[in-house]
Amino acid sequence: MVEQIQDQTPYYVHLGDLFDGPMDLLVHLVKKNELDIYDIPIALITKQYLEYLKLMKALNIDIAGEFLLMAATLVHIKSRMLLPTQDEPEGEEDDPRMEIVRPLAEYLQLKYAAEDLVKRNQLDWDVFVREHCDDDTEFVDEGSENLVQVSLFELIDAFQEIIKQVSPEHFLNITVDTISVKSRISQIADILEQRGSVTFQKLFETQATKGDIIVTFLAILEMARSQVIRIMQHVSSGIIRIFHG
Amino acid sequence: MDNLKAIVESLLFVSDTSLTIDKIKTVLEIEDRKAIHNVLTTLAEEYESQKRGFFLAEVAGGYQLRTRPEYGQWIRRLKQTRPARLSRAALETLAVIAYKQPVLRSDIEHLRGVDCGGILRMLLERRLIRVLGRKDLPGRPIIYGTTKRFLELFDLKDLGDLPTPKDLQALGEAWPNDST
Amino acid sequence: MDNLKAIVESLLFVSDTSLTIDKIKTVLEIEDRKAIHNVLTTLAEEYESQKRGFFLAEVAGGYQLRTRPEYGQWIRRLKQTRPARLSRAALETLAVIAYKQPVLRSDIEHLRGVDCGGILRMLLERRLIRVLGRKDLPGRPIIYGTTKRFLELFDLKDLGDLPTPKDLQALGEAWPNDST
Repeated sequence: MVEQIQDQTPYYVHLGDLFDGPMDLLVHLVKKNELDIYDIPIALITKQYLEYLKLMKALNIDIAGEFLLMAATLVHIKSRMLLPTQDEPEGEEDDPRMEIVRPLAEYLQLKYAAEDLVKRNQLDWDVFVREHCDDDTEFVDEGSENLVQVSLFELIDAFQEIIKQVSPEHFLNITVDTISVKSRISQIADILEQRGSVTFQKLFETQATKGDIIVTFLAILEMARSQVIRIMQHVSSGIIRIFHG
Repeated sequence: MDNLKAIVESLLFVSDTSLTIDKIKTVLEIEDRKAIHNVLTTLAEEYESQKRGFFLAEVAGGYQLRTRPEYGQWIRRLKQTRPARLSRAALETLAVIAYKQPVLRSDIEHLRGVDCGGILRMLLERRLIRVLGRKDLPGRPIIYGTTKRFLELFDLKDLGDLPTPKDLQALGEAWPNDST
Repeated sequence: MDNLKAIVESLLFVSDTSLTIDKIKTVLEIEDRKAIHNVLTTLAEEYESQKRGFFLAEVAGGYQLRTRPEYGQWIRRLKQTRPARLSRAALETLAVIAYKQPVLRSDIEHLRGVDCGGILRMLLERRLIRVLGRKDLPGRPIIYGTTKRFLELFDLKDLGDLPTPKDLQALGEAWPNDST
C-alpha cells in the first residue's frame, strides 16, 4: 500500500544530479554560441540560461539553489549593463560582466586540467600492472570509433528539437508519475537487450502525447544518470544513439 | 651479484606498487644506488628497443612495469572488466585539489560552483585524496591533498609532472569537452 | 597485426591465470593458431637467451609468465617488506580504537558485536595499536590505543587530523555513480 502511494508521487529529479552546476551550464552555452568568454553578450546568455531553467521546471526537475543564484547574478549583470555609463568609457575593471568572467575563466582552466588528467595514460584503462584483480563487472564493448560520448546538455538540446516538432507550445502542468517513468525505463531496457542500441529519435517515434514524451525523456535521463545506458553521438551524421551501459 | 639486472626485473615483475631504488636496496642488501639505477636504465632501454609489450614507468617516485598504452584495448578485452572510471565532476574536483593543495572544501566548491561533499567522500574512500590536516579556522575545516595513488592512477612522476596553468592555457585553444 | 608478439606479451603480462591459445585467439579476434603458437615460442626463447627475470611457463594447458625460481629468495624478501593489506574486520577494529581510544577490548567487542581477540593480537604484532595501560577494574583489563605507525599508514600528521564521523556526515552521501 505504502509503496503504491509513493509510486504515485510526481517524478522528481534534482538538477544537480544531472548537471555539474551553473558554471557548467554557462560553459555549455558559451561553447554552443561560440562566444569569447571575455566578451559575452550578456543578454543572450541570460535569456538562454533562463530558458534552460524553464525547461527543467516544466520537466518537474528540481532546480538547486546555485542555479537560481547564477540566474540572479546574470540578470543583475544584465541590468547593470543597461545603466547609462557615466563620463569615461568603461575600463575592463568596471565591466559588470567581470563578475562572471573571472570565475568562468578559472573554471575553464580547471576543466582543461581535468581533461589533461583524462588524456594521461590512466592505470587500469590505458596501462595495466600485474595484479590479481577480481573479475567481476560486465564486458564492455567500446563500440565504433566514430562515436563520441554526449553530455546531458546536448541531449536536452536534442530533446528541445523533438518537442518543437511535436508541439510548439509549452507543456507546463503535466504531472509525470513515477510508475510511468519506471515502466518506460524497463521498456527501454528491453529494447536495448534485444537490439543492443537504439537511436534517440526512435524512442520518441511511437509516443503520442506530450506526457509520454516527457516520461520517455525522464526515463532516459534517469538511465544515463545511473549509468545503465551510455549516450553516444555519431560524429558526422549527428545521430544520437543509446547503448547499454 | 652478476645477474642483478634479472633479479631487479623479477622484483619489478611481481611488485604491485611502484618500487623505489631505496626499496630495491633494502631487499637486495646492496649499497650501490648507482648500480641499481644503471640496471633500471638498461631495462627501460631494452624494453624500448626490443618493442616489448610493457615498459618501465617512472611513477609516484619509483619504478613500475606497465603494459604499453597502445595495447590497452586488447587488455580491456582480455579482462572484460569495466574499471570504475571517474566522472567528470570527480576529475574536476581532483584537478582542483591537485593544483591548489593544501585546499579546503569551501575553496573547491567556490571554484566549481557546486557542492562537492559527496565527491570528496568518494575520493577519500578511493584514497585518491587525503586529509593533510585542519585549518586554524572556526570549525577547524579539513585541508585536502592528493595521494600517491593519485600519482599512480594518472601516470605522474610527482606533482611537478602536472602541466602548469600556463601550459593549460596554451592547450586551451580547443574547447574542453563537456561530455559526461 | 605486425606487433602480435608485443600484444601477446602484454596479455601474458597482465593475466593472473594461464592463458590458452584459444583465449588469445578470442581476445585478438584472429584465427591463426599457428601464428600465436610461433609468437609464444619466440617469446619463450627470447626470455631464455636474454636471461630475463621471468620465463614463459606452460601450465594448466596454457601459458603464463613466472619469475625464475632462482630469484625466489629475493621476491620473498620483497613481499615480506610489503605492508600487508588489512581485512575489513581489522579496519573496523582499528577505526574503533582510533576514534574511541583509550579503549577496552570489551568496549570494542561491544561496538563490533564480535570477538576481537585474534584481530587485536594481529594489530599489536603489526604495531598499529599498543597497550596504553590497564584499567582499575576487576581483571585489570587492557586499555588500547593507536601507534605512530598507524598515523604513518594512513598518512596522518596527528590524531587530530583523523576525519571524524561528523566530518564524513558533513560531506554527505558519496555519489553512487562514482563508486562503481
